[in-house]
Amino acid sequence: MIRLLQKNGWVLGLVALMVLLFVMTKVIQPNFGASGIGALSRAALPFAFATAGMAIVVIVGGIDLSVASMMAVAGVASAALMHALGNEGSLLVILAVLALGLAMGAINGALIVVTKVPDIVVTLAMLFVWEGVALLILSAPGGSAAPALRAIITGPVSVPFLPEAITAFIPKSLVVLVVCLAVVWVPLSHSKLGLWIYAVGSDPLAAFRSGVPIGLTRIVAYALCGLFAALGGLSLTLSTGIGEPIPGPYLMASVAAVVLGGVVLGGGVGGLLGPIIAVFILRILRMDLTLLSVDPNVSAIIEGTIMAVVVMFGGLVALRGRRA
Amino acid sequence: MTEAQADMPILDAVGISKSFGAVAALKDASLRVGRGEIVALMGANGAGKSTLVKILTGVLRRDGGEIRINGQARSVRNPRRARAAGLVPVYQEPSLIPDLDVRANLRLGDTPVEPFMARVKELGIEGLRLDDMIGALPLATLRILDLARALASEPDVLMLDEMTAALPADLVERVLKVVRAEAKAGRSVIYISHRFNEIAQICDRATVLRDGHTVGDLRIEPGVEDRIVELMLGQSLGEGLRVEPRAVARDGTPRVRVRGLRAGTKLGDVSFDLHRGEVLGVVALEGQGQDELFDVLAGFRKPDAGGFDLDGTPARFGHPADAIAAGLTYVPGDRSEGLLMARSVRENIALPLLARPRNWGAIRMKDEATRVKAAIEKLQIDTRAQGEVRKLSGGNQQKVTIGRWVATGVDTLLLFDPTRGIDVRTKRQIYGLVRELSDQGAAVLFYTSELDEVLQACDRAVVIFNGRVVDEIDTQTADHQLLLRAAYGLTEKDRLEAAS
Amino acid sequence: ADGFTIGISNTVQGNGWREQMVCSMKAQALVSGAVDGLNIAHRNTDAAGQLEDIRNLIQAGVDAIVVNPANPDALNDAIREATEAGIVVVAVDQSVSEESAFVVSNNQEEYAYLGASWLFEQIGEGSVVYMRGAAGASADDDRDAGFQRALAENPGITVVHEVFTGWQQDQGKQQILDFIATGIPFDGVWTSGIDNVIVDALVESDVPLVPVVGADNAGFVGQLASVDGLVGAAVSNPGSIGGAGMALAIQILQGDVPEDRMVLVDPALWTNATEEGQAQIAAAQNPDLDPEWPVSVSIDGWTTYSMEEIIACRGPGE
Amino acid sequence: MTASVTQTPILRRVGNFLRDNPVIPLIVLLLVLVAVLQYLRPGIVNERWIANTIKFAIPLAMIAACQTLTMLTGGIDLSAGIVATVASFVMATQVPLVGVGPAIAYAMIAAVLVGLLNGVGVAFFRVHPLIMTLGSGLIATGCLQVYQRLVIASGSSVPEFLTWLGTGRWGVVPNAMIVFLPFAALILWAQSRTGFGRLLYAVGSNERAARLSGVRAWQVYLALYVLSALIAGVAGLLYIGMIRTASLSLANALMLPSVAAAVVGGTSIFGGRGGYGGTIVGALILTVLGTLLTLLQMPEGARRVLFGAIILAVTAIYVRLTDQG
Ligand SMILES: Nc1ncnc2c1ncn2[C@@H]1O[C@H](COP(=O)(O)OP(=O)(O)OP(=O)(O)O)[C@@H](O)[C@H]1O
Ligand SMILES: Nc1ncnc2c1ncn2[C@@H]1O[C@H](COP(=O)(O)OP(=O)(O)OP(=O)(O)O)[C@@H](O)[C@H]1O
Ligand SMILES: [Mg+2]
Ligand SMILES: [Mg+2]
Repeated sequence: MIRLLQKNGWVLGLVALMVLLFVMTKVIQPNFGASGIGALSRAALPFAFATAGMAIVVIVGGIDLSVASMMAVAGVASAALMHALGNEGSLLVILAVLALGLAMGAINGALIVVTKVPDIVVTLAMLFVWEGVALLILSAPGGSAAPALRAIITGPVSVPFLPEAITAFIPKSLVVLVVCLAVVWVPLSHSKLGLWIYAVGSDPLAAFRSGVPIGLTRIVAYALCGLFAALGGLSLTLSTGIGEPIPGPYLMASVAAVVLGGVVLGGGVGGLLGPIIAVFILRILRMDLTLLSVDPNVSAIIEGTIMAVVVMFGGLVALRGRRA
Repeated sequence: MTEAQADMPILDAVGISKSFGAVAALKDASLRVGRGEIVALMGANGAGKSTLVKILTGVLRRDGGEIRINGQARSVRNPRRARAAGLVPVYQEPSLIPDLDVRANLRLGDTPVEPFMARVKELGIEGLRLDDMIGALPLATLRILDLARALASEPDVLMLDEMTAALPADLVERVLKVVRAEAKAGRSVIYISHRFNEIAQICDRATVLRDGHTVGDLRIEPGVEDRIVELMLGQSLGEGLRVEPRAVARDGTPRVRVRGLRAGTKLGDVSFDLHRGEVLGVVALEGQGQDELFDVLAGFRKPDAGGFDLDGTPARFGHPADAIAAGLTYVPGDRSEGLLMARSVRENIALPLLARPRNWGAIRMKDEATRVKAAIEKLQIDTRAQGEVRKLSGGNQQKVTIGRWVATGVDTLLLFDPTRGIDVRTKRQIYGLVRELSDQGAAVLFYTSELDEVLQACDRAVVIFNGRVVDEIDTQTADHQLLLRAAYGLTEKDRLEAAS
Repeated sequence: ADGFTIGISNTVQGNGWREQMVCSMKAQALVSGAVDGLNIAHRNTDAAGQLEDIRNLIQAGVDAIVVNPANPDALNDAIREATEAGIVVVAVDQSVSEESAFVVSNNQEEYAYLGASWLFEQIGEGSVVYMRGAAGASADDDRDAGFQRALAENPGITVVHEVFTGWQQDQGKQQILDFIATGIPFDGVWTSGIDNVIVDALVESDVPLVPVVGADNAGFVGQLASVDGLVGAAVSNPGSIGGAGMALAIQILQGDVPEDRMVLVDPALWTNATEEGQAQIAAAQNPDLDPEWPVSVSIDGWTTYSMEEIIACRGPGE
Repeated sequence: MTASVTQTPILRRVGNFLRDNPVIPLIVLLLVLVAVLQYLRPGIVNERWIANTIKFAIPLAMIAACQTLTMLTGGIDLSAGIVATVASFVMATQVPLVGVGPAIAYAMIAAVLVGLLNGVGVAFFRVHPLIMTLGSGLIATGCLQVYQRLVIASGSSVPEFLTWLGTGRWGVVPNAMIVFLPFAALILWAQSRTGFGRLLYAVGSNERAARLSGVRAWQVYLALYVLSALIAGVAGLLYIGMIRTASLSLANALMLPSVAAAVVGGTSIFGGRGGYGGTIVGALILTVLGTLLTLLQMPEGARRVLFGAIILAVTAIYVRLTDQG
């Protein structure tokens, strides 16, 4: 019971923090409104996908250092494919890129299970491999995004019967994010497979004894991480209109958001909601630092300090929990 | 059902063998269980009981032998297959996932919820909610949940590995009742326990393992206990094993005086004295508070009430380092808890010498080598594989945990079940060593889960039952029967009263 | 005062060239007297991160945004959103394809072409080592186009070794040392700005000093003046292009909109092979400057701050 | 499990030998790589190349020492590269202001501050070292950026002796060996023959067992992370002597390779296993691998794929050979 409260407590605390930051934003910039929310959610999109993927592998007890590189592969692959196929091939491109992501993740997972080399080492090596693959696909930024697809994440939604005053505050990119996460995570977390992921992360031995196929579960978790990385890469291509072979800053950002979001490094604890909220918190923070025109160098210090302090606080809570 | 089918054992394991590296846990183990039968699987610590259960339930793969279910040879390759074949275990350690709630744990093994909850009630746990997190529940509850989960899946053969070890007496009664009822309803049960009274209450037969061999198969009837013990140990509980009893002078200030100690839910109120030059045994069933007692004395936890004096001065430890500084050294029963498995014998033995920052500098290698060599010789540690402790046999590993303190010099030794999984010869070496150390003036507190060790290694014993000291035993006059009764809280006084 | 607020967006942090660029923007804003405050988004990120920063600057309600784009095509949406909101957008260093933005750009293709042509003519016939920037970066791609154009015009030249330095000094140095060790002869080195370590490596290895082309970084320009026997050329790639962009932004805000939306600042080449070049190099020397900073701290006709003001690196309101 | 049963005795004996001498297969691998290089580019393996390779491997090996030591306790130090950068930058920019001696002292103080921050977070707040050192690295980067604005006008200078150390060579021996040889000897000696070194293994392989023996783990962690920062600081000074240009990102690029060097060298990321000997060879392997890939005429992408694949293959074989699985 106490644990349950504690777990939800963390997410609730994050939500409160996010609301506080929104209020602060409104105070700093009274004009902040629909377009600001749209900008925010579009900026959060690739971070949120990277974080979702990372959260799943951390829950299963691992870590994936290659997440940003896989995003780059998916980004350039989708840009190159869309360049070749244009608007008509959109659906095909999406399916192909998602399959590519699943395959990359599954390869990571299979290598971990088969070689018995620790996750962190395998994915470190794969970081270089996927980075190289991205460069082999496009040696310089290029390709293009199908306009039809770009429209998916641009602007607010239009819902019949709802006044525009309301729909203006619901950016399409947010809807896309929620739908993608929900389509994968909601069924998963209610399925046997979702349970397996938590069980393996929590206690592999007990999970094995309860009949969980450990190796398979790990591979699936990594494949899902690859899937989300592909979504992240796709969202990069759609928002920039091109594919960039150099991985962006998504690895460290996703690890930070996952930990801030209440997922314990080591596995078994946490969900996707906390990390996604943490992503938004970090993005709003970034925005507020810009709105306040804080010295850019100071803002790096602020971001680092907030990360360290929040995690230290989490460490304290965990320590007290352990003592009790 | 034809006559032949009724006779056919539901489970028949023949000639099972299993080695872990150099350790042969099982050599030639056989076990036969008939329908509706409750079979006790008996054997000394380390005889291979748990290993056999793990093989039968697909957690471990056997090296050799055959498993027949309903007369058909089956490979039980993993837990899922075992479950499908009707073999359902409750392991010695809780096997629920700590970070999931009860409901999720049930779903993991496809356990139906309604029957499970009914079982939980029947077994005496009130107020369990399906959204309780496993990690927040007490150990005894977890054992019951493990059992309820196993029962709810309607197994053909239920395997209970020291199911009752961590349970309070009332829950034990419930468990025994339920198990008996299950057998009546036609299920078979394999029951592992070190408690003879439980065996006598519910079991039909006992299969005895010794050093990985099945050495006997007996019907449970009055007076069979002695025979079982003889089979378990390979010799009768006779003179051969006994170290000569001795009288120890206990005068002056005690080295350790424990006063009204309370810690956690189990250790209620314990007081006793431990003198220099004596080996004081602690007699207790599983879970009577002995873990907490040792934890407090070793500096792992603080007492909730009461305390202890060292040489007449009150002491209080915040860290094991404090205990060590005060001369109290602790040897855990679980070797994996005390050893650096991947490091060498030498590093393990020398570890305490380096703990304090002032010893962080250069190691005097010659000096260290001499000390380590002396400890190795004294304990006769087999050093053929000393590069990594995990390659040593269990007994030799245990010697290393003790040897560590021999190298630093022993003042007061806290031995918690130090002979777990150790062969008979090694055990005797350890008794001899303990005796020798106490002769040199050390005070030794000795808890063992094997009652007869108390007679062989200790000068005196206190009996802890339900978190309290209920009796004190003079090992020169006591016998096995008396210890056994005492351990169950039936003290000498009670017996005399009953007799009169 | 009713001055302007101007936003700055930059995606590479911890690199002397970019630091100089930001300082020149600050200094220009300060000396213009027309700017109240700067709003600087300056961090290591990708094009998507820069989109975020530009949109945040739009939210902050700045009057103009000076941006060093991560990519010519990737930012178009955000730039259009900005100009539609009435914000003046000036891209510096690299151009952007969005028509509503103004561009003050270093001509990267020309940069490579100029240096490479000088090198190839200097050598006449022979082989060169081609040390590129970061694989996958668009500036590197542009420079490659210029290099290849020069190569095509000089059939006597072959590329004996092509490698990416990642614009990192240690990598560049190790790579050239490795190549020297192969014993394969080469007659010149073209570098994409990782230059002084290459000269160091040649000197340390006791091999004949071949002509080296680099950028106008303080360290390399110093070497051109002081290292015996070194023939080389520094191609200017001024970080002060940022100051020029700032000046243009202020000028537009003040109502003076230029006819051309695109200003290309063509690079200059200084070589110590000619007396004229030696004089330019001597004039450009500045031992106080951080060796990673380009020596061309100002751009004639655009920036109006003094050397002290850019080194002070202070913007309005600081 | 089944694999070990089916092994033939000879294989097992070889396996045992390698397990007891885990550096040997690594050295063999290194020699193989060098041979491949010599085959592809005949004549490259000469005195000068060997000296250069060692020269570049030294800073990497020193930063990798930070990883090795922290990994022995089951941690990692992702701030090491940044600390090296901070130390080198502070030193180079302070030299014109306060002179060489004080400048080096300031550099080391800056390094130690980051180490202390890491140590406190890991020892007392039990923050996962990965996160703690990541956060402290971010903070240090920010501080460095603020700092550089204060000193931009004073220029920078790399002391003569550091340049001599970083760039000179004596035959196949680079001058940096004067620092590295004693350093490596010290670490190799300390890891097995000092109390502190032994405690790193002890805490990493079983913290509870170490506690039981009277070890206060926080003391070990605190000292370890400060030591790691000191090593990184020294590596930074040596490195700037080699590159001769102060930069805000000088040694950051050594971060991932340093982790790779420790891992390739056989140190377990879970703690309690490995040692610095393997790491030194690992750093050499990575350096030679870098050369090999640089000199291979192939697309940059293919180089990186090969780099990652080789690291993974080496580690996988190594885990098999030494039976860590
Ligand atoms: N004792 C153990 N403790 C923890 N994990 C184990 C143990 N034994 C095996 N495992 C791991 O559990 C996973 C599954 O084991 P196993 O190979 O028995 O199942 P499986 O191959 O999926 O079963 P099947 O092929 O019959 O469907 C493997 O990754 C294996 O390494
Ligand atoms: N994973 C393992 N690796 C190495 N040895 C093992 C392993 N598991 C068990 N053993 C050894 O096998 C032997 C049998 O162990 P097992 O757990 O079956 O004994 P047991 O009869 O259940 O004893 P207890 O009464 O203490 O529970 C012991 O010597 C033990 O040390
Ligand atoms: Mg037992
Ligand atoms: Mg057992």
